[in-house]
Amino acid sequence: MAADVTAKNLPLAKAINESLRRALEEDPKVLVMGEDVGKLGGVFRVTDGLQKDFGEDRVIDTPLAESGIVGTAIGLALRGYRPVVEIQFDGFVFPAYDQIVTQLAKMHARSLGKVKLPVVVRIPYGGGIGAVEHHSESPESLFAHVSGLKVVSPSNASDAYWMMQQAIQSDDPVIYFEPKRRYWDKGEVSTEAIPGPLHKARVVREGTDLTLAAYGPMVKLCQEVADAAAEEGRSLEVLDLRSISPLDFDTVQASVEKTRRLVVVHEAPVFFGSGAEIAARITERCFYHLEAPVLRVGGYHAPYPPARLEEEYLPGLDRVLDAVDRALAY
Amino acid sequence: MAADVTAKNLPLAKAINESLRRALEEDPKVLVMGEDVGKLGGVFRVTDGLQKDFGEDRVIDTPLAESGIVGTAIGLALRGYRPVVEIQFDGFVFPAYDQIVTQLAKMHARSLGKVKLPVVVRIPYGGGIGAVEHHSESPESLFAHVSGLKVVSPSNASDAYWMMQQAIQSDDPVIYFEPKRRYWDKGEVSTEAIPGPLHKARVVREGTDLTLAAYGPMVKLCQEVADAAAEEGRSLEVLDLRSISPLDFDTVQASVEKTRRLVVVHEAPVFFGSGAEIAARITERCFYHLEAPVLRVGGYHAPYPPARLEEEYLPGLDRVLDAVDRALAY
Amino acid sequence: MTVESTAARQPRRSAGSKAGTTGTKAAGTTGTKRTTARTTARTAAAEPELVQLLTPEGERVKNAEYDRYVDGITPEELRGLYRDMVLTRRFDAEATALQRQGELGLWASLLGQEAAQIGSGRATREDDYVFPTYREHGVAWCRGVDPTNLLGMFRGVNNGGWDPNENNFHLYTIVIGSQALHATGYAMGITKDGADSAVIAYFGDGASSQGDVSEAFNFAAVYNAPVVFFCQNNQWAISESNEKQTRVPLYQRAQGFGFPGVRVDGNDVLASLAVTRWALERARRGEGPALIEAWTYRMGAHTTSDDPTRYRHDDERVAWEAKDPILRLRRYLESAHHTDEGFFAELETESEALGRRVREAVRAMQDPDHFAIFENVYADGHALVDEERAQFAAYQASFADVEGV
Amino acid sequence: MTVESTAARQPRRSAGSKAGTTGTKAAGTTGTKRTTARTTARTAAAEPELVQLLTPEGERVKNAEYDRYVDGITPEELRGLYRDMVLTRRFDAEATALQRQGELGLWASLLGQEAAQIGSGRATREDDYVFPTYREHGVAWCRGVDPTNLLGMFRGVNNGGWDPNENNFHLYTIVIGSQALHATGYAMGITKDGADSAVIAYFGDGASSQGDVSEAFNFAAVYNAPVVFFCQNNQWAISESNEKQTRVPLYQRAQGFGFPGVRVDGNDVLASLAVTRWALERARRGEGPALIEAWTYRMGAHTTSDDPTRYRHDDERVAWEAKDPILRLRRYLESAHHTDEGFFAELETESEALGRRVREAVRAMQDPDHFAIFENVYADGHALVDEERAQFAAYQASFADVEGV
Ligand SMILES: Cc1ncc(C[n+]2csc(CCOP(=O)(O)OP(=O)(O)O)c2C)c(N)n1
Ligand SMILES: Cc1ncc(C[n+]2csc(CCOP(=O)(O)OP(=O)(O)O)c2C)c(N)n1
Ligand SMILES: [Mg+2]
Ligand SMILES: [Mg+2]
Repeated sequence: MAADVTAKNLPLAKAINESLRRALEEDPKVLVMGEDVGKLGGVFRVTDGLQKDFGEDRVIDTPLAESGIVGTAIGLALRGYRPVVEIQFDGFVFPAYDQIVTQLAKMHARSLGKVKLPVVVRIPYGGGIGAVEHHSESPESLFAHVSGLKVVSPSNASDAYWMMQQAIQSDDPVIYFEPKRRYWDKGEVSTEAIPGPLHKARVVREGTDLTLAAYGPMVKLCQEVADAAAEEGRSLEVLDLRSISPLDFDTVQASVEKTRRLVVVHEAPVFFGSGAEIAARITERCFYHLEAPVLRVGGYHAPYPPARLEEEYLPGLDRVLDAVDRALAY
Repeated sequence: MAADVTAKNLPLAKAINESLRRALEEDPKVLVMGEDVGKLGGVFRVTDGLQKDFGEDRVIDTPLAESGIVGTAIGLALRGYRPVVEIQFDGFVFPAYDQIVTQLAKMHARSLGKVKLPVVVRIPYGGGIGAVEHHSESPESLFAHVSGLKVVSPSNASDAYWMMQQAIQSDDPVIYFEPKRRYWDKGEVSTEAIPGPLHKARVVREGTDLTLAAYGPMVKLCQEVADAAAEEGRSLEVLDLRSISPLDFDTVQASVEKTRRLVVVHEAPVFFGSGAEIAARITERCFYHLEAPVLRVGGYHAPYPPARLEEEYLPGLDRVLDAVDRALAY
Repeated sequence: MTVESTAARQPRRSAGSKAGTTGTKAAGTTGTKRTTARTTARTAAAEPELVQLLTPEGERVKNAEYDRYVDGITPEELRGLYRDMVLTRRFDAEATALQRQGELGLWASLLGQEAAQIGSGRATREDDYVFPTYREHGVAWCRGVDPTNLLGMFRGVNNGGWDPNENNFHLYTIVIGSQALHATGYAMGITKDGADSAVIAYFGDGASSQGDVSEAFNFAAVYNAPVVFFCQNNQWAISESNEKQTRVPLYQRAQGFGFPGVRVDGNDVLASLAVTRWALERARRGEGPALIEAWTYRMGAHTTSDDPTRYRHDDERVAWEAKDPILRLRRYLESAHHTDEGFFAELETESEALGRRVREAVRAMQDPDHFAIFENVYADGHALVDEERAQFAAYQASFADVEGV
Repeated sequence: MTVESTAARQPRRSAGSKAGTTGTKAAGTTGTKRTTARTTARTAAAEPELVQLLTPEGERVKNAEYDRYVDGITPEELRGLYRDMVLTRRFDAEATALQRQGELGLWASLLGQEAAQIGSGRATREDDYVFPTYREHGVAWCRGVDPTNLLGMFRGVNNGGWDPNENNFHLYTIVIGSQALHATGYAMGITKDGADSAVIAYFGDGASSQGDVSEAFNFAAVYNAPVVFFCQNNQWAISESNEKQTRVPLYQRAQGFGFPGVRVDGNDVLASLAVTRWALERARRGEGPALIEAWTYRMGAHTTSDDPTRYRHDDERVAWEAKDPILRLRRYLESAHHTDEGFFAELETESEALGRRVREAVRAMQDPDHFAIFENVYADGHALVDEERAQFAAYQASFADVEGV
């Protein structure tokens, strides 16, 4: 690929910031709403500078009420706006859960397609930043199970930028999970690129012995795992799923038909997690190809632990390698 | 087994009613709370007559606010009470979801075991009764994924009675899903029996060719499927899982090791549903036993449809038989 | 069929009106050990005044504050309000009957709440936007929504059978209280657009307890959104009476959030019209939200699934029948000589025709195509929905094969 | 280290007090196209009166309603309140320092809110129950919770390091507003038990916007529950000032739910004590809930992760420093000759000792055993947790093997 002169090297958080800025510039109907998104620019500075440049009318500090934020965003969308709402942390989305599940997700179907709700719900999620309770969770399963929602999670700055553009342009509600521990990771962002489809998975690294599938914060880990495995002479393919609903099973299937082994990695608890759905469906699609059962590495069936224990709780290099070993041992 | 002179033939709803009555009688700390649970006896009459006999202090009509109901139930539990709260319909549990997920589920762990919250949340769930929107959903996955909660669903009157006794006695919060379309189905209830463990699955019918696993409203359907299959000379084993969290994988595994084929049936959407977790885990446990992938029959990735379409949406005899055929064809 | 004969479905006594006692609510007890203190607290709260322009006897009473909103009303407009109420009641009775005949799965009757709905509905301007609950059949009527469209969800053929933007009348919302936030957000959008229309959000007495409704009050106040909260206090939330929901009159809730609340006689169509006009006009002028509590009564069951005899005495309904909204306006029209026999006869014919049209429309309603399950789940499509639709099609086709054999 | 030296972490100016202007809040604008009307509405609302018993200069002012609640207070008790505030501030400063040293992951400082917390905390009786947010270190102190126990969650070794039932002080709650409902439910339980204790629920100005808090108000009112809602209005919810949360003073919210609300000078420990005693006593007598809004100021950052220079001017903090709660009581004690030099010197020593003890305790805090992840998830156990614990053990053991080689 030719060097892209428009490419910038941006931290993931800044890439989202620039994407929001572009959307605010290009479409007067785009709004940014949430707690502390204004002067403060959000607790992670993802909305830094936006209120200053677009005014309090478009970058709105809301009262501290998540149901109110999503509920009024729905009303604004009914009026023709395209609100991008911020939930401050993963653990604080639940007061808005009713509005998301019973209203945001269902309005298009309920209205027989007459009403569209192009609302993006941004949720910084996941652990690894040493935070207190409710600040490190990965609730994506709780949204993926709900039809009417789309659920995505970028793993790098470029995707963060482009997937946000596409999420805002989508006429469907999109739950946009931001891997908070990767906010500071830099990557090339070409603001002129023509992005691929929002819901397509990407082969991040090709391999032949086993497929690692992940999204959001775990993609980087899986790449490290593949590096480590390569040193032991094992060739792992790494998939960045990018989208959890819809989930690009075709890409996973193609990879597994080649490698014949699959390990799924996510931070969320394994029980009823994304790995379950992927394992079930891929096993059905690739029954005669699989040499080993699909293995899952994720959180335990326990509340996200206090920070001093999170390293033990989270999937890490060794735990994923252990699963790789087990899969290869079949 | 000798005929039980204490056995009564009760509709499932009445069995729960009698179980609540017994709990109210035996333990002055037991409370029943919810919308319309008092004079009306609940919209399904599950709490019929209880307020009359135990007073407004113990059978409490609450304001119309589900978060308030669960939140105050938590406070009452902290004070030493054992509240049994009713959510009027499946689709109305979401305003309480935050209190359930962030408070009810986590308090025991958060307090390092110092605080117990013996709260039972009763939720009439599932479809098949021709109701309007929000009255026919099966949201059990959204609770099973959350650690700290136990999730159960009886399929018959006797289990309804005894599982409610055990749920109330449990020192953990229990989400008790009531199969509303089976409320009127009668069954023998022995109020003197010694019940088995709350979280153990039961082999409802033995078979050799394939295992059908279900819970709540789908158990009866699976029995009908097994009858129909028997006529075609196929011997299906039927499991009533009874508990979704924890899920008795040992019983499922034992069955699948025998039959080598498994179909899971539930009303909830298949995507990220219980079937996914069961398929993933049983495939891991029984990889060399399975002759076919675990197949799932459930709802589609679409909102529960208007009543005139629910028959097409819900798993029915033919759809399950179709899955059985497909599994047997491997 | 006349109004009277429609109403005759409910036994009606001609007991004289209890002269404006609608505002008086008995103090409730809670069954706690502290009822004494409780009762004191309740009694201490001053009982609210109702805004009333027409007495139950049909007498026009003066009101310094609200008269101006209906001063110019013409006899024709008054007859229009009467007609609206009569036809709404007729439609509602027809739907109830259709449910009993098995044509509808459920019906939520507005019987008794016609004045609150027609009065407030007629106060809206074309460019205003309405967010109803599931019982605002009278408001839908005022907005020009074809009544037969309301029946789809109750028949079970859809979850909302009209285009909200055609009449600025949002879909019915069943999850209690949710729409209060949608209305507030919509109103925030009006402000952003620099438009001068307003929004009205309907909800019930029970709904006032939901956190969402309080959050809506607060957002509306903070953003000074042009939204009118219209609470039909029909005394009951299914089986729970008002004192199970609130300790003090509901209209007072608004004050604590920083905007005015008013209690209006919800069985008085003129007062409902006047008070709603006041609230909508100030909202349009940029003076922010207001709460209207319309004091009314659900004369029928909560829905056709409900059995109110389990939780309330018949005398209560009987007492409220003396305050019937339609009867009251009829008395006024007659005493003011605003009508002649022709009017009532014509309306009877019109009413009968409406009933027939509704019956026929419902019976003609087709069940949706099975594939409708998969339609409109997403606006931009979703791979899994496509996959499941295809599987469903193949599965359906497999039967065709079998049947074809 | 003396109080002053503790406080010296924040630059302090001896600018004369702005004479009781704490109650005055400038009208905000919203940036909507309707600011004129909006401003009118805001200005129209009468600005609230603060209950104040000690002026910022340390002068005791009379208050007909609330004097009686502190009339009998002895010099020793006053010194006790002073000591409480000084030690709480010392503890808080130590925790902030420990965070900077990397011993804590985070700290939420109460600097500036000592009077509100000590005054209200000291009003509680042993059998009352307290539901805090995450910032009630002063209340915890009053309840006898060892301050070092508060640090576990901020160090990341647990999510709550004390037994709530030991001191009737519930765990810190981070999800904003949730605890208001727990408090209300607990209070409902007190009523059921026929006991005469009360509950106090703390929350912030931002929290008042949450639906849960409104639902708690309503449940408390409907059930006449003995619960006092204590809102520390410290002017900020992270970066959002009061007018982003509410259009009118928060104490007024209560009225709409049917119980009294009072605004107290939250930097006046005596007034905070008096008003909370009033509210708790009436709750214990069965007169139901009350809302206290303590008008105070968060002098430091929201937490150690926050940078308040991004959203507020330093002058604001400087103005509030003139109303410092500790300084004010010290002036009063000195002018009333209730103290001698020995008292301050002793307190300095005690304060220093507390700081040392906290430092040492934190540094001695062990990381939890890895298996703690699986502990206490359930009271009665759960098969999956057992299975995962066993897998985890085997996995851990596999490293031991490798290392053992
Ligand atoms: C969140 C939620 N909880 C419970 C219900 C069940 N429900 C339907 S109507 C109703 C009572 C509503 O009472 P009110 O708000 O007074 O309105 P009304 O029906 O009297 O017009 C209840 C509890 C619901 N629809 N939504
Ligand atoms: C439900 C929820 N949403 C968001 C947050 C993030 N958050 C933590 S503290 C805070 C501000 C709280 O302000 P206030 O209630 O005034 O209390 P203060 O911190 O000022 O004492 C926010 C938004 C949270 N903890 N919980
Ligand atoms: Mg009502
Ligand atoms: Mg604050």
